[in-house]
Amino acid sequence: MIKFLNVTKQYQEDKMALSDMTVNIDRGEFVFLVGPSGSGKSTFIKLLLKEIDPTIGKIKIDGKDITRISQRKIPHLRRKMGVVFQDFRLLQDKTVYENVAFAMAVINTSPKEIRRQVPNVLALVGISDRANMFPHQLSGGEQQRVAIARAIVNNPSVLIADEPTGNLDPETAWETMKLLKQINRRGTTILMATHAKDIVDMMQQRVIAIENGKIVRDDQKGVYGYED
Amino acid sequence: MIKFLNVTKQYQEDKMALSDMTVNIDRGEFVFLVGPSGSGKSTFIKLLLKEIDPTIGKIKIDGKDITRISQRKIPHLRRKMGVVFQDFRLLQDKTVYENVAFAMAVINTSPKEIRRQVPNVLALVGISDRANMFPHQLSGGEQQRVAIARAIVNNPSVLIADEPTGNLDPETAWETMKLLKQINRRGTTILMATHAKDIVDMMQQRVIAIENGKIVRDDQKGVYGYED
Amino acid sequence: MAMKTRTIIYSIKQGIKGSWRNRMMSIASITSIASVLMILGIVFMIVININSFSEITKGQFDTIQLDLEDDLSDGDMQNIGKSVKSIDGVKSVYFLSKEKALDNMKKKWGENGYLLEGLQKNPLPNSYVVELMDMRYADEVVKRVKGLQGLEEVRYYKDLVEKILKITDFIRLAGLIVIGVLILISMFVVANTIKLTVIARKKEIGIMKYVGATNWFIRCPFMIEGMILGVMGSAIAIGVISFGYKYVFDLITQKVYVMIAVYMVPAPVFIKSIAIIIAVLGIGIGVLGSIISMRKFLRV
Amino acid sequence: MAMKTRTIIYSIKQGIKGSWRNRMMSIASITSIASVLMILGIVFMIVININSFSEITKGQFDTIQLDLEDDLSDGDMQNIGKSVKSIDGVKSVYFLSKEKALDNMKKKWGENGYLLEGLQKNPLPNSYVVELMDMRYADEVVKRVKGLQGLEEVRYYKDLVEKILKITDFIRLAGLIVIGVLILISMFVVANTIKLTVIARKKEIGIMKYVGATNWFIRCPFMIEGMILGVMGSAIAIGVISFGYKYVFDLITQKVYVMIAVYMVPAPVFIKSIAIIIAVLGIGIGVLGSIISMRKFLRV
Ligand SMILES: Nc1ncnc2c1ncn2[C@@H]1O[C@H](COP(=O)(O)OP(=O)(O)OP(=O)(O)O)[C@@H](O)[C@H]1O
Ligand SMILES: Nc1ncnc2c1ncn2[C@@H]1O[C@H](COP(=O)(O)OP(=O)(O)OP(=O)(O)O)[C@@H](O)[C@H]1O
Ligand SMILES: [Mg+2]
Ligand SMILES: [Mg+2]
Repeated sequence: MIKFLNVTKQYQEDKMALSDMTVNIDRGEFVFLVGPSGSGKSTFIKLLLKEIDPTIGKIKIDGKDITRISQRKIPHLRRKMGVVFQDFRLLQDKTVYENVAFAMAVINTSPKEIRRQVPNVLALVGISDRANMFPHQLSGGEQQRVAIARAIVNNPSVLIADEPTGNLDPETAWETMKLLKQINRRGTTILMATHAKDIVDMMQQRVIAIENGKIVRDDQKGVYGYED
Repeated sequence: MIKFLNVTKQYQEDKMALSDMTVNIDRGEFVFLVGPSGSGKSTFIKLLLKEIDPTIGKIKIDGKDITRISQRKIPHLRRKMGVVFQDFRLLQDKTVYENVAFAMAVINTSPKEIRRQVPNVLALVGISDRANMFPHQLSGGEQQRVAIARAIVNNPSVLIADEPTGNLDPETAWETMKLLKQINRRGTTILMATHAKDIVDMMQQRVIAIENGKIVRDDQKGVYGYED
Repeated sequence: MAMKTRTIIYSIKQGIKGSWRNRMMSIASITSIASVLMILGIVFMIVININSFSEITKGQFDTIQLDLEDDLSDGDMQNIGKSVKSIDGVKSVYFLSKEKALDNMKKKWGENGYLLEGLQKNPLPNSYVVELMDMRYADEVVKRVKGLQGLEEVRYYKDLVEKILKITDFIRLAGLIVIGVLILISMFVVANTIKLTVIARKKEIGIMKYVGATNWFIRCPFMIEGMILGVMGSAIAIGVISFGYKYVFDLITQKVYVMIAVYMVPAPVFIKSIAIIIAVLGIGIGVLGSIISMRKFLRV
Repeated sequence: MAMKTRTIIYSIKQGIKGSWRNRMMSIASITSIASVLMILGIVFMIVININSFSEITKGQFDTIQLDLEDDLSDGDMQNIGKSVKSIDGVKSVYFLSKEKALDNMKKKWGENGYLLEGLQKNPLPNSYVVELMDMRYADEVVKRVKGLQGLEEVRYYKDLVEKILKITDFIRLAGLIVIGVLILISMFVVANTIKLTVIARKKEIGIMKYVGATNWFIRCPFMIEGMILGVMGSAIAIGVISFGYKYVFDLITQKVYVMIAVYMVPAPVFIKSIAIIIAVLGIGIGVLGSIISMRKFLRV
């Protein structure tokens, strides 16, 4: 379902953020993306979202080369994917409820459906009692959970998460992982960039390790694999 | 050096973010602040910085009640403290170098001294090669390291860090911890809110555990202490 | 279609919410819009009144005077009057006897009028005063009239009228240019204001794009927000300008010099036209301003 | 003191950097400032010229005419002239002989001048035309003059002059009000623009406060940025207005009606005064705008 073909991304002359990367992720997989800080994980995700375009190479999603689609098709591409950003990216002037409802309104969900679905998702990530607060009134972990709620509310076919447990305590982090696993079981492809060694080791899923923009390891049922 | 006396912080009617907290941190201590998401760690830190004022109670730093100092004295209070924020808070229109240099310029350091000191600190946190980039051109981990560099550049007497390793890979995280320990050895008081179980368990320092705005545990040489 | 309606309702709600939540910025934008429109109104007021003044002044010279020979019979004079009246472009003709003319002159000269008492006989001729429908007919009428018998002289303030016409035209043109420039400037100011609003919400727009919102979905609430700002800005400007004009008009009528008021455009007429202009401009500026200033940020 | 100098150098550097890095916003602010100042310039231009027109017109009636009795000797007449000249408030006195007066009248009446040929004898008196230093002295001078021997009549266009004075005063007042309102409005527009700039950089200001920056340390670069914007906005406005006025002035002189130009303020004079006004306002607006609009954000 997701194919990177010899993708290179160079932000600046001297250094490559990704170099000649080829990788294939099938529908329904659960993939961890690991690697040191600055290795290129977020760049990989930004390419998938067409936030940036590769310097060289092709990226195919559902068989379509997204480096070639027109500006107008981008919103429809993005609707297939739910995303949890490393910096949350919540709408600051909308409440928690509205942030989630907005993602539904965007794809033309009926108000009735929105009113039914939003509370469910907020309950799922455990922030129902914060529904009417604004992002700046939330703790870091709470904001991260709102971001997760927004990402899953439309039942996307791919869920992309950049460091979704970075601001969570271990317990909440584990609950989030259980949630992701559950979503994965319903057939959603999951791609998660993380530094959480414990979680990666425990989950026993595919692990793609990147270093300096290159894939250095790609194991089914892998482990985090960097030593302290 | 830092004293909380029956401090209560209530953002909204129904719920207390901190309730009747009394705690004492001595000069030169290394303290971990742990607790589930939303337990009140960031609130504790914001109170120290006088970003917010307590609803009830006194906060003393170096024997001075900071809930009573005048608006004009706040900058001088803050100069005693280096802070790493959970959301980095870098100046977006300044380069990495300038972000760090700015913190020095603020306290009237001579340009010569700034030119000497900034590269040292950037090297210390391992981002010398990113010196002329803007924050939005950095990876999450790189931004976090810039935030650390800025916090320590003025040799503050207290270093406060909110989740300073949340976006770092384990290896970089450990290097950061070594750095903090080293700074602590020079006599700087360190207060660090974190969810990183491994790190807390390994460092063998004082651990203050907060839950629902109350201190539930305060151990010298403590551990993270929450089970998965 | 149901989709579209839903989007529109959503946009209106969001637009209203948006302008309320960003109250401070909304107030800033509204005052900017109102200010610029007020300035426009003031200039419009000045120009329209100078124009009105010229028009009225011009009208007072807008006649041809036909001096009759001294020895004509009443019948001859009446015939000339009829012939003149039948010429194309002549609006009215009235007879001015030599006695009346001297009288008028004495009145007009006021304090110097006594000089005319010293005259042995009335040197002025009987005459017809011909009012034209429009200045354009002047030359033609003069030519036709000159063919008539019994006229001593045809007096026509051609040079003066043409000078006044030239000045009026100039003022009208200058006024139009100034107003045109002002509209452009105000568009600029408002587009800038809204651009700043949008820059401040750049991040927000980016986030919407990442969630999969189409450009129109993002644009609509901003456009409605722009419209709200435009409407409110216009309303304030219309209120202030209307009230101000009425106040000045009344002041002039009562306190300063009643005669000036004759040359001024009456308050209701002015208010009606300025209100329409300001409303159209304000709303147009608000909506266009939003669209123009968002272009850059939709490319994410 | 070394501290302060360092802060100032730092602020200037940061101010320049800031306005360059936020180029788009800077351009928006500069055009807004320039636009508003241009509008101000245009209104100033209109008001100052209407004022100049009134002043010059008024000046033409600003005299007292003393008609002398018919049978005075040359010595008597000269004595009267000297006495009048010595009165407080009299600027100059000149003699107008009865022949010259009739001549003037003939010229003034133009086409109707021939009427005066019919007079048996010159009915006009010899007279002194008294120019006053200022209208305020009029009543006093008239009273003193009336005590002199040999005067037939003291003619003084008091009503007319007072009407013109009233109108001139009104225009001057209205002009001042309009300009005052415009300055306020432009302050508002610019303060809003800068406020929006500051709102967009609210986060930045917050961060500075957390790093321990004092309010002045934060404010200074913004003030200098505001000053840069003000200077550039003023420069544009001065350029456009100066060029525009010169163009209009030349156009009127050459094409429309030379006589109007007499009533207009000459280009160099206008440009000099408007340049100073615009520069002072622009810079003041820039700096004050920054200070005012930052107030709210410094309380963190
Ligand atoms: N816009 C940009 N311009 C220039 N360089 C960039 C830009 N964005 C990222 N980079 C660089 O590309 C490299 C890869 O960045 P990326 O964000 O993909 O890292 P990452 O693996 O997500 O790291 P982290 O775990 O710290 O978030 C980094 O060295 C970063 O400095
Ligand atoms: N400005 C605010 N207004 C209202 N409630 C707030 C505000 N800031 C924080 N809170 C609430 O106070 C509680 C404590 O927040 P705090 O940020 O201190 O948590 P935390 O311990 O830092 O959590 P995390 O580990 O997730 O960052 C949370 O429930 C949060 O929702
Ligand atoms: Mg990243
Ligand atoms: Mg926190």
